[in-house]
Amino acid sequence: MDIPDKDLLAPGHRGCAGCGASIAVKLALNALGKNTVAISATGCLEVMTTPYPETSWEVPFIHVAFENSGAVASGVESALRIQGKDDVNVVAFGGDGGTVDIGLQSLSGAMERGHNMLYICYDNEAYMNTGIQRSGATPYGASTTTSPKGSASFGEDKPKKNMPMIMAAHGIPYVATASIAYPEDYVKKVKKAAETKGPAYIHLQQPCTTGWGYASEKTIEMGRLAVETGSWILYEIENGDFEITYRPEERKPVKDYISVQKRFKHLDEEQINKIQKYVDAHCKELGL
Amino acid sequence: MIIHDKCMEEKLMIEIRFHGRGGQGAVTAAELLAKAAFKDGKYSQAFPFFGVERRGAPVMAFTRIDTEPIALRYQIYNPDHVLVLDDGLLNVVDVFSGIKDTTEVIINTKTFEGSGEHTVNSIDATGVALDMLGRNIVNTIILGYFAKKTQIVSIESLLEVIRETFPGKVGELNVEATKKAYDMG
Amino acid sequence: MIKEVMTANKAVAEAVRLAKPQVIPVYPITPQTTISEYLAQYVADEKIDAKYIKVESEHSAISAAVGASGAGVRVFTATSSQGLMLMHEILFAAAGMRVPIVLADANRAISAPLNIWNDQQDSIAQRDAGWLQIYVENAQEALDSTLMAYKISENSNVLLPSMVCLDGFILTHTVEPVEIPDQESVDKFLPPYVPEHAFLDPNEPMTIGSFADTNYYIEARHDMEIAMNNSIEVIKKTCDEFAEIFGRKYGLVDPYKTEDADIIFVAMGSLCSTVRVIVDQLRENGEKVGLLKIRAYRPFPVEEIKEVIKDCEKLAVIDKNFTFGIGGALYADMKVKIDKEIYGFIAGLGGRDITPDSIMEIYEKTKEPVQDVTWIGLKEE
Amino acid sequence: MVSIGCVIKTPGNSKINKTGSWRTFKPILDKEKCIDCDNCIIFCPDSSVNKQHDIDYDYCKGCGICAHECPSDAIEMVKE
Repeated sequence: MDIPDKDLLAPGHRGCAGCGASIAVKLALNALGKNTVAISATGCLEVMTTPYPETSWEVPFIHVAFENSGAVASGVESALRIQGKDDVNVVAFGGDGGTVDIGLQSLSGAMERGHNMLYICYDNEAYMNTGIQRSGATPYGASTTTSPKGSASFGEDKPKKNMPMIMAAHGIPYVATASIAYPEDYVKKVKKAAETKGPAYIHLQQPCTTGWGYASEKTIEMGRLAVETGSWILYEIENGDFEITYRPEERKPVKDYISVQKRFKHLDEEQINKIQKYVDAHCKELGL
Repeated sequence: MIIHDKCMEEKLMIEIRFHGRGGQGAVTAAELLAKAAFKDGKYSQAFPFFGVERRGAPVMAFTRIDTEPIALRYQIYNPDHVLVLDDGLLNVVDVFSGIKDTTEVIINTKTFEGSGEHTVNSIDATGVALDMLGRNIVNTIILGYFAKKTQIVSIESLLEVIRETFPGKVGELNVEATKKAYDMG
Repeated sequence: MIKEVMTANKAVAEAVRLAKPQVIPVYPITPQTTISEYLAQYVADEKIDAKYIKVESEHSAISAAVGASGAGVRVFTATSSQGLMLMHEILFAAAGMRVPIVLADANRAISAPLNIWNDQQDSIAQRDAGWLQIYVENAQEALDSTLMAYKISENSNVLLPSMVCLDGFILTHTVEPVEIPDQESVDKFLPPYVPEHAFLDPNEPMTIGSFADTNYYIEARHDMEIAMNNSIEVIKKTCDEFAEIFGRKYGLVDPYKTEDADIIFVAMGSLCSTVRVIVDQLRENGEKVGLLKIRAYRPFPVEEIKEVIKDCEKLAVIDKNFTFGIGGALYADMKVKIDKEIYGFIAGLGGRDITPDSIMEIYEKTKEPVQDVTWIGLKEE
Repeated sequence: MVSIGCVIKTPGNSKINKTGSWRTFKPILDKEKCIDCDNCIIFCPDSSVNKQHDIDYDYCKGCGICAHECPSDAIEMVKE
C-alpha cells in the first residue's frame, strides 16, 4: 500500500486511544489526496478533530449539523462545480447515527440528485459520541445504554438496518462495504468511488473500543473477526453489478467475534445461535 | 365602512370583483385587467381570494385601478363592478354581496335577466367561447365585454396583454373572441 | 429599467436573477412556491448561471445553502411557514458560521390548526437566530430589499444572513406595477461576492463549523451581537447607495406624518399601506396621527425609533404574531426599549383580513385604552 | 477574540496538542525484527509512525494496535 509522507488527518486529535474512526478517515483522505473537500456530520469525528482553535484537517473541511451532511455536501459540490472546480473530490463522513438514522433523508436526497461526491458512513454501530446509545445500525443482541440488557431484555431486539442496499436501491453508480481491518480493499474502493462520475457510497465497518468493550489494541482484530465470521461482508455494487471483494477461506463461528466484546457478553447459547442463523442467512443471500 | 367609501370617492379608485369557478380563469382575468390598466397609464393591483379550493369550486379575485399608487391591502367588500364568469354561481354564492347602488354587474348567462334591484348586464360568453375557442373558458371574453361597457380599460391594451399572456395560436383565438365580445358590449 | 405588473414573488425572483447567486437550493411551499418555480425556469432558460438544487426538504435547502456559501459562492433560498420552522436549527448554524445567505420568507401562519394564510409568526419565531430581518410592504420593496440584503449581509462588518419577509398572498400573489432595474446598474451596486473569512479551497484549507468549548463559545456569540449592531450603519449606508443609483429611498424605519402626531401606529409589512391611508383619513378629520413602519426588525433600530416617536403621547403597536402571556413580539420589544405609553394589538392571524375598520378600532382603543393588549377582530361566539 | 464564525485557518494545527501524555504503555520497536509490512503505519490512529517506522511519542497514545498487528512481534508495549 502507498504510504504518504504526511497524513491528511493530523495527530493531536482527541480520539480515544485505539480509535477506529481516525484510521477510517486517515486512510480515506490519503487515498483521495489533497485536492479534496471534506464534509462531516456532527459526531465523534467532528468533535475530536475540530476543537476550536485547533483542527486536525489538512484539507478544507466543513461541518454544519448532525442530520444534514448529505445536503451540506450537495451545496458544497454544487458551489465547487459552478466555479469550474470539477476535479476536486467531495467526501462526506457520517457516523451510523448521522447516516442510517437522523441523516437518512438528507443523504437519500443527495444520492438521488446525482451529485458527484462520495459519502462514507463510518459505522461503529451505536451513538458513540454521546455515550453508546443504540442506532438503526446496532446489531441484534448488542447491549447499549438505550437498548440495555435486563431481566426482560437481551439488548437490541432488531437486526441492523441494511443501509448499503438502501443506497444501492437509489440506483447510484457505486456502492461498497468496507472494513478498516482490510485497508487495501477499503482504499481501492475509495479510489474507485472518487473516479466514479456521480454519487458513491461506502459503508465502512469501524470497531469502537469504547462502545464495543474490547481492549484498545484489538480495534483491527475486531474488524477482521467481523469479516472472517461473515458478520460483515465486503462487497461492491458497480453500476448494478454485485461482487464480493473478499471471501474468508473458512467462515469462523460468530461466537469467536461476539464473545470477545462486552456489548454481547450477556447473550446465552440460544441467542448466539440465533445470531449465527441470521448471519448464515445473510451470507447465503449474498453468496458468501 | 364609511372611511373606505370616502377614500374611494376622493381617489376615484375603481374596485372590481370577479366570481368564477376554480379552473375558469377568474384569477387570470383579474390580473389581465390590472395589466391592461397599467398599460393605459394607470396604477393597478390584482389578487385572488386566497383559498385552497380546487378545480370547480367557487373562487373570487379582485382588481383595483386608480390614477394614483394603490396603498390598500385588503379584500374588496364594496365593489364598483362585479364580473360573474358562471351563472351557475348565482345559486351558490351571493355575488351581490356588499354592492352599492352604483355597482354594475356583468354576468355570463343566457337566461338571467336581473331582479331589477341592480344594474345587470348579461353576455352569453360561454356561447362565444364554445363557438370561437372550442371550450368554455370565458375570462378574456367577459373582459372584452367589460371594456366596452365601462370604458375603464382600452381594448388595445387588453388585447396586447392577452397576446403577451397567451403567446401563439391560443392568444390569437382569445384576441378574436375578446374583440367579438367587445362588439357585443 | 422597465416597469411591469407582477407579484411580489416574481419581484423577488427578478431580484435574485439580477443578484446572480451561483447556487439556489429551494423547496416549494405555499405561498412561496412561485418563487421556486420562477427560479427553476430562469435556470432552465439560462437566465441565471446557477446550480438549482432540487432538495427534498427545507432542512436540506438551508443546509445546502450553508454548504454552498461556505464553499464561497453567493446563495439564495426561499421558504415559508412550516418550511421556515423546519429550517430553524440550521438558521442558527448559518448565522453562527457567518455565511451571508439571503432567504425570502413568504410570511404564513404556523400549524396547528393548519392554515396557509398570512401572518408573521413564522419569521418572528426565528428572531433570535442571528439573521437580519427586513419586512417589506409591497412588491417593489421586496425586489429592492432582496438586492440590498446581499450587500448588507456580505459586508465584512456584518457577515450575517438576511431574511426578506414578505406577507403571504397579500404580497406574494398580488400583482402590481414593479420597476425592474437593469443589470448594469445592479452590477454597479452589487459586485460579485468575494469571501475572505470562510471558503473551501484545497489550495488554502480551512476548517469551517468547528466545535467551540466553554472558552470560546460566548465570545463567538457576542461577536454576532456586535455584527448585528454593526449592521445598523451598514443598512443606512446601503440604503443611501441604493437611493443614489435607483432613486428609491429606504431606511431602517419609515415614518409617515409622525412629526406632530399624538398617536403613532407601529407596524411591519404590507399592513403599513392600509394604515397609511387611514392616517390620511384621520388627519383630514383633524386627528394628529402617524405611522412608524419598522423595516428592520433585526437589527432592532432603537435609536431610529426613539427619534421618530420622541414627541408623541402614545404608540399603537400592531403585531401579526404573539408570544404567550405578553402580546406581540414587536410590542414586547417596544415595551423593553421605548419609554412611552404603548398599547399592543394582535391582528390578522391566519390571514384574517385587516380592514380600515380594524385599524379604526385600534385607533379608538389607543385613544381610550381599556387594556394593554387587545386581540382585534375576534369573533364573539 | 475568536475568528469570524470560529473558522480555523491553520490546517493540521492540532499537532500543538501532544497526545503522548495520554499514554500508559509505550510501544518499543525492535527494528531488527521489523519486516517492513507497514501495518504499524497503516493502522496507527494517531499518525505516529513514520515511513522509517520511527514512533513519534509526542502523539502516540499507547493504544497498542501497532504491537498487536505486528506479524513479527517486533513491537513491545512497555509501562511508561
